[in-house]
Amino acid sequence: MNKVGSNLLEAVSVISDGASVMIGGFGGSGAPIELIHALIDSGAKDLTVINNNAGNGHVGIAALIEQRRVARIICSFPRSADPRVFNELYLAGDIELEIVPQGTLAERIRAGGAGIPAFYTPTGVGTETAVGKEEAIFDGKRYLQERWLKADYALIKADLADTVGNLTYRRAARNFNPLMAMAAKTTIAQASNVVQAGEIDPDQVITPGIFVDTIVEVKSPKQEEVLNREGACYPC
Amino acid sequence: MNKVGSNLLEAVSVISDGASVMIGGFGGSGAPIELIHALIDSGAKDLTVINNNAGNGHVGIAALIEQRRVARIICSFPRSADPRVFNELYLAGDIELEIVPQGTLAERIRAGGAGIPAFYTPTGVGTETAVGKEEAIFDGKRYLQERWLKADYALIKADLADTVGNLTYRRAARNFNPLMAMAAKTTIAQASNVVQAGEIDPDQVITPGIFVDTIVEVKSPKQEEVLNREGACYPC
Amino acid sequence: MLEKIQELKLTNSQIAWRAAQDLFDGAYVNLGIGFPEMVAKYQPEGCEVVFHTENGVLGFGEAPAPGEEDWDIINAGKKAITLKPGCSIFHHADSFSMIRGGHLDVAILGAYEISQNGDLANWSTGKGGIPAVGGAMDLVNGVKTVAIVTDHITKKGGAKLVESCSLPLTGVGCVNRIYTSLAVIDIEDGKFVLKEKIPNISVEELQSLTGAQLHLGASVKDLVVPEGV
Amino acid sequence: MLEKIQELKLTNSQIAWRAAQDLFDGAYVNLGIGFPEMVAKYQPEGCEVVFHTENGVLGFGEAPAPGEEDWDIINAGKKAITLKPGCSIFHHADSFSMIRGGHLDVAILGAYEISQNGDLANWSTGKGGIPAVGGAMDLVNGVKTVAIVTDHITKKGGAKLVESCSLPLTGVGCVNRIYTSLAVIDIEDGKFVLKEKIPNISVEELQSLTGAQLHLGASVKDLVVPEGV
Repeated sequence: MNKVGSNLLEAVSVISDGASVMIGGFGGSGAPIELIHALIDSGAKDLTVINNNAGNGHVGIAALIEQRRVARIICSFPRSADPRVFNELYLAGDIELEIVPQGTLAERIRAGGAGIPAFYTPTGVGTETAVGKEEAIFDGKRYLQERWLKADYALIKADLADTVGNLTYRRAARNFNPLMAMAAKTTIAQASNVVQAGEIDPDQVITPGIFVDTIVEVKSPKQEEVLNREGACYPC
Repeated sequence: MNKVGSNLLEAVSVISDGASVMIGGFGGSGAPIELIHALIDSGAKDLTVINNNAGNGHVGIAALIEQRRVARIICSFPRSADPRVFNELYLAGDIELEIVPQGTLAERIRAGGAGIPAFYTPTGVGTETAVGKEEAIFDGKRYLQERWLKADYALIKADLADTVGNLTYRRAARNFNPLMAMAAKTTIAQASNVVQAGEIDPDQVITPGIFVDTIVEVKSPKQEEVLNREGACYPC
Repeated sequence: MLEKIQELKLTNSQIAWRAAQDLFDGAYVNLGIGFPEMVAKYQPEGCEVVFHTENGVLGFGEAPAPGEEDWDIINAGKKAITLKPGCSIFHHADSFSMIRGGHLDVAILGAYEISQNGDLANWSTGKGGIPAVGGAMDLVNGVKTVAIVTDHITKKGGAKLVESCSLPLTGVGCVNRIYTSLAVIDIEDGKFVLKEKIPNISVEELQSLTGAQLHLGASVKDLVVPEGV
Repeated sequence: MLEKIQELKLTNSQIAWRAAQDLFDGAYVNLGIGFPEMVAKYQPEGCEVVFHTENGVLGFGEAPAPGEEDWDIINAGKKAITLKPGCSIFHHADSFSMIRGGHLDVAILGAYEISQNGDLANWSTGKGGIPAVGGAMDLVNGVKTVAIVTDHITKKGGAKLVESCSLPLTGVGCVNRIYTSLAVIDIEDGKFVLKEKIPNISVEELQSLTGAQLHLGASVKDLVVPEGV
């Protein structure tokens, strides 16, 4: 078994129009910029994107939105330092937005990966986000029922990967990445270093290989924050 | 902040009669034998014990049961190589047993730690374990509603601990330990080595210190399997 | 006839061999405690299977040599195992997320009874005693393909493949395929469908040892195990 | 009167200082994006607080020097932070397990409006535009003590402490304590209870700037901030 793919474009070429795609990262930290840019190159459109945010500047998810590939976005916080790309399309009614509280978003994704079709959370009780959701009382306290969230694909950013798909993450770049790897039918990971099976201590694996389908090595991945400070855009 | 306690008996002396106690481990792997034996020494009784199993031989949980300290046990698999201690009390009606499917047990404990009062699982649908549980249908499939599981105390076994309570585990000794650390009001951990804060790489922490109240160093912890092969018992 | 069956029937090793032939390269597989563990010995040439154990290990290998055991590294049956390159360790909630979330390809389990609609009874003899379920109920409801390895009949000659189970269920409609000591039988649309049988037994004989109607697959192949297994 | 208030009221730094005085050694604390982050600067002597950020870091420290940023290490406001000894990293589901599971001691957040029964509105101005909730709804429903730092009144002089919120809610009955530019007010049994006020304002004046009845605590202390804050 060897899950290492030859290049980014080939890896994402399986993603067809209309697919749902979870994209790891919290802001720029842990965002798989190179995979997102390959997805732009692939031409896939009418995508549903699941991410904590809605992009920043003109690279990564913002670029994907700017290229009009995203029909719908599920996120907790579409505000950013430079959210113009999203805002314009949203206010023009050209992109659909589902706002999910951040912890509920994380837990719904985990539930999708863990085979839990629904769970109860106190988050959102009595707020606009409760509309249409079943409420239940446990031990005298109010809770909302939330459903799992799954996707056709996950694009994630890892630090180390081994050939059988085990992954580690660098610092807070971990965030949504391990959860999304579990919740997608097909998970495509970029990793800064690909090593042989056995080179990652089994105790230190964060995402076991069973959750990963394809790995592409991207030696020195770009950081969204740095690109935006440089005024970068994609494609340019 | 320094969470390092001076000795085992003092650490467990907070556990009062009638308390619920989650005990980490799967069989002997990851079982905090020294903490369990200290709990025997402490004299606490009428305990509810939550563990995957119901003890083996005459040490650890089996010894706690043999000393008649356990009124009730919640577990998935009370069978073992030498389950005589549990079996005799159970068949005599002197210990109460709640059988929970193993994955449901793990998920209920996680839910307890994660503030999820209830969730749905396909596990157990149409079986004896479904009796008294709400059934719901999602996307055409049947699921059972399961409730969170919390406890007053957790006794867990770690490999490394730092002074602020961050923990790592050795190999498959991890099992239920990180989950129980989250789900108890007070978590007491024994660790083979206690190091200074900063000596565990933040990426490699498995249980963040927020889930741990007291740490006791136990340099060369005993393995239940080895003790049982030696015919050990406690107290002897 | 029971005497003939005793002579003809496959041994547990042979049943395990047959079950192993359907594994595929890269499959993530969980083997039940006991008899199903034998399947690991018979992986087909060139087929590298990744074994999962409920207590939190993916990618483990054979048992260590006696005296070499590390009792922190065990399987669901509490037997010592070894870690192979590419192995990973995780906690119980993550382990059962793999199971319940549908990430494992195959679970191979034992059985007391299997009904024609795929109900499985394998955790309780229903006779009192000490109940113990472990991870069985999670496995049968989560893993993509649930296969059973079992003798075709009980020691007393009674049917294990039945119209409906009499023992407490492990799961409802969960079994996909049964490897018995006499046959390979799939469960399709609530029916037992015979796919393979050992050569020296007739369909009629097999039917007489089966507690529910056996339907014939498009072709019923001979179930032949190589010499030496 | 509004002019008098403009002169007397505490600055954001001073409000943050006051909020920080109630932190205790070893407390696990989450600070909201923006103004609440200032609380970190004013931890009392000998009080070591452990800061949590939703994106998966516990035990972080100050911002790095400009040019020293590591953009994999940021807080919920996407600002670069540093890791302190004893820090830990975890994924989002674990991070919100800490929040939702009641493991954090204190959350200090901003507010548009707070009602006397502790309802909080701090995520949406309700005016259209782009809604963005982030982790606020999880924090207010999970953390043991939810405290608010805020100006006592809006820029236009309107009340922020009200009988019932007019803006979309973040949470119901979730606020425990409010540190304003004029006072410290607890929410007890559905009432605003005045605990402290700045010296040069009368209870009557404070009441006139508050949109719901102010009840007096057993003693109303003077809220005095040290020079230089």
